[in-house]
Amino acid sequence: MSPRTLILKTIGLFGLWILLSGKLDAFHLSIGFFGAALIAWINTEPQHLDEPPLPLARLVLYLPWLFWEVVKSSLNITKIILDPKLPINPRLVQYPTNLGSNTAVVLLGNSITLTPGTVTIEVSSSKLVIHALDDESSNELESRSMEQKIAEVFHSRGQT
Amino acid sequence: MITLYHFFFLTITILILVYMYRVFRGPTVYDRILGLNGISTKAIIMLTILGSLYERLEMFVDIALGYAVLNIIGGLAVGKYLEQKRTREC
Amino acid sequence: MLTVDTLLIFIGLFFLTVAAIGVIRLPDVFSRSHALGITDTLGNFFVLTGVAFYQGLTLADVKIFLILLALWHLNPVISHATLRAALRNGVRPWIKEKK
Amino acid sequence: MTLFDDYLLLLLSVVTALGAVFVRDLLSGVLTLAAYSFFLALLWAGLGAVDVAFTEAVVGAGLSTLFFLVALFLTSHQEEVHKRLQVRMVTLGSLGVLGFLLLFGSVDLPVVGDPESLPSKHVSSHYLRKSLEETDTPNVVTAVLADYRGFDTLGETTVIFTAGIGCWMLLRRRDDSAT
Repeated sequence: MSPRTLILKTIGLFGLWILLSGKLDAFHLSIGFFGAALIAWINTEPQHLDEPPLPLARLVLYLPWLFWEVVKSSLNITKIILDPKLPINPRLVQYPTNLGSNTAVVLLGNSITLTPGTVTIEVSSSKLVIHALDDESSNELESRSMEQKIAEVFHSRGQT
Repeated sequence: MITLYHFFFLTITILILVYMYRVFRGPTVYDRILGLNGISTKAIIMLTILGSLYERLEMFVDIALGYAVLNIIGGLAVGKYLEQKRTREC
Repeated sequence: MLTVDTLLIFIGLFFLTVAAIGVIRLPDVFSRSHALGITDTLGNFFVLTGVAFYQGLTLADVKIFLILLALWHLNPVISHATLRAALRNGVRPWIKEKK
Repeated sequence: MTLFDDYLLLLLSVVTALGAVFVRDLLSGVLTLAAYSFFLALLWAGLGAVDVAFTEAVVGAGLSTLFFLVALFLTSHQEEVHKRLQVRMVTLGSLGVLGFLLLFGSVDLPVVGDPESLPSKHVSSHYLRKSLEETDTPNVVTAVLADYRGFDTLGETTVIFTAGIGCWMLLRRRDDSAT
């Protein structure tokens, strides 16, 4: 591991320590610093060099959109559950994707699961198997708006 | 004095009992695990509400954070376990 | 006295209750996990932000935010792991009978 | 009104404990046990013992579940039902006697927080008054567990020392060529 990542990791962990302990005297700060340095030094996992770095700025823009989607589909599922007739129509959907990078596919799968009404069951780099609860959420899935958003975030070749 | 927070606490207790029903009834192992996952999420919420009730939120939040992190590790371990071991339905 | 925090917690508790009803009513593991999804996302969000508003802005709020982040990030992973194990071990999803 | 929460928590822990016993599937039993020890942790937290609660939540509910799971990897997770009536009656009888004895013993316990009870008159008042200036620990329970009892029972420090060595052995950096 290069010294730069070591230092960055240490600073990140030290920041987390300060947030969690909330004490700013020399004793706690020094313990936190040594702990952070030790953990950063122990964790010498090789970085996944083939993955592009996360585009953090555009990811921050993506999150409010995701939150709005979650709210919408939650209200939909709430209606279904409270309906005395229970109008569900569960099915498994095969969902081929060509987002390219693994990080993007993981983000897509996680977003789909986070949205109530759809759950990712199987993931590979080119295909997802998704369980959809009712017609509306599977239609939402077919429209592929989420994949387009993620493709925009990653600027990859997400042809839809 | 009974405040609204006592009412919240009572509601979450009832919800946990509802999930316990799912855990007892099954019918598959996965239903039970799902129910327990729900219970642990409720338990984290319960901790924060209990913290507000006792006016010692900062202490309870620490416990909740530790529990959340380890709960996640436990959930993943259960998933891995079930995948490696073919299970009979019960 | 209905303040911001109690209002938010009431909304959250509503979603939590709906999720519990769903876990009882829905027919199989896969659809029950959808009901649990409501809890994991919206219910947690509303209750925890409500509790965070309770004492004003303190360090505890940062930790509540971290808990929320952890739950939002990793609950999908857990439910995905459970359901994948269920599917691979031969649990078939419940399908509506054709009339 | 703390009794209200205590009763609810006790109800939950009894329900989860019964669940852990009666669920036929070992895996679900382990998970219910985790929920049980979590509610126990909530009770500790309610009594003001932060780090006992923290340990219970992290170790009891988190880590020991993992260990049980690892043990389950090696066995079948279906419980074999013993149908012999005689054995069950003996178990039931001895558990009944044990439960009665425990309940009988709990009658004489002092009320929590009673200033006139015997435990409150001994060293506890010293701990309550002096623990902050003597140990610099804001929580009294932590001070008693880690500072006062840390050295008068040798076990406490030995356990922590051994745990530290264990962590070091597990976490130390190995040479890249070795693995």
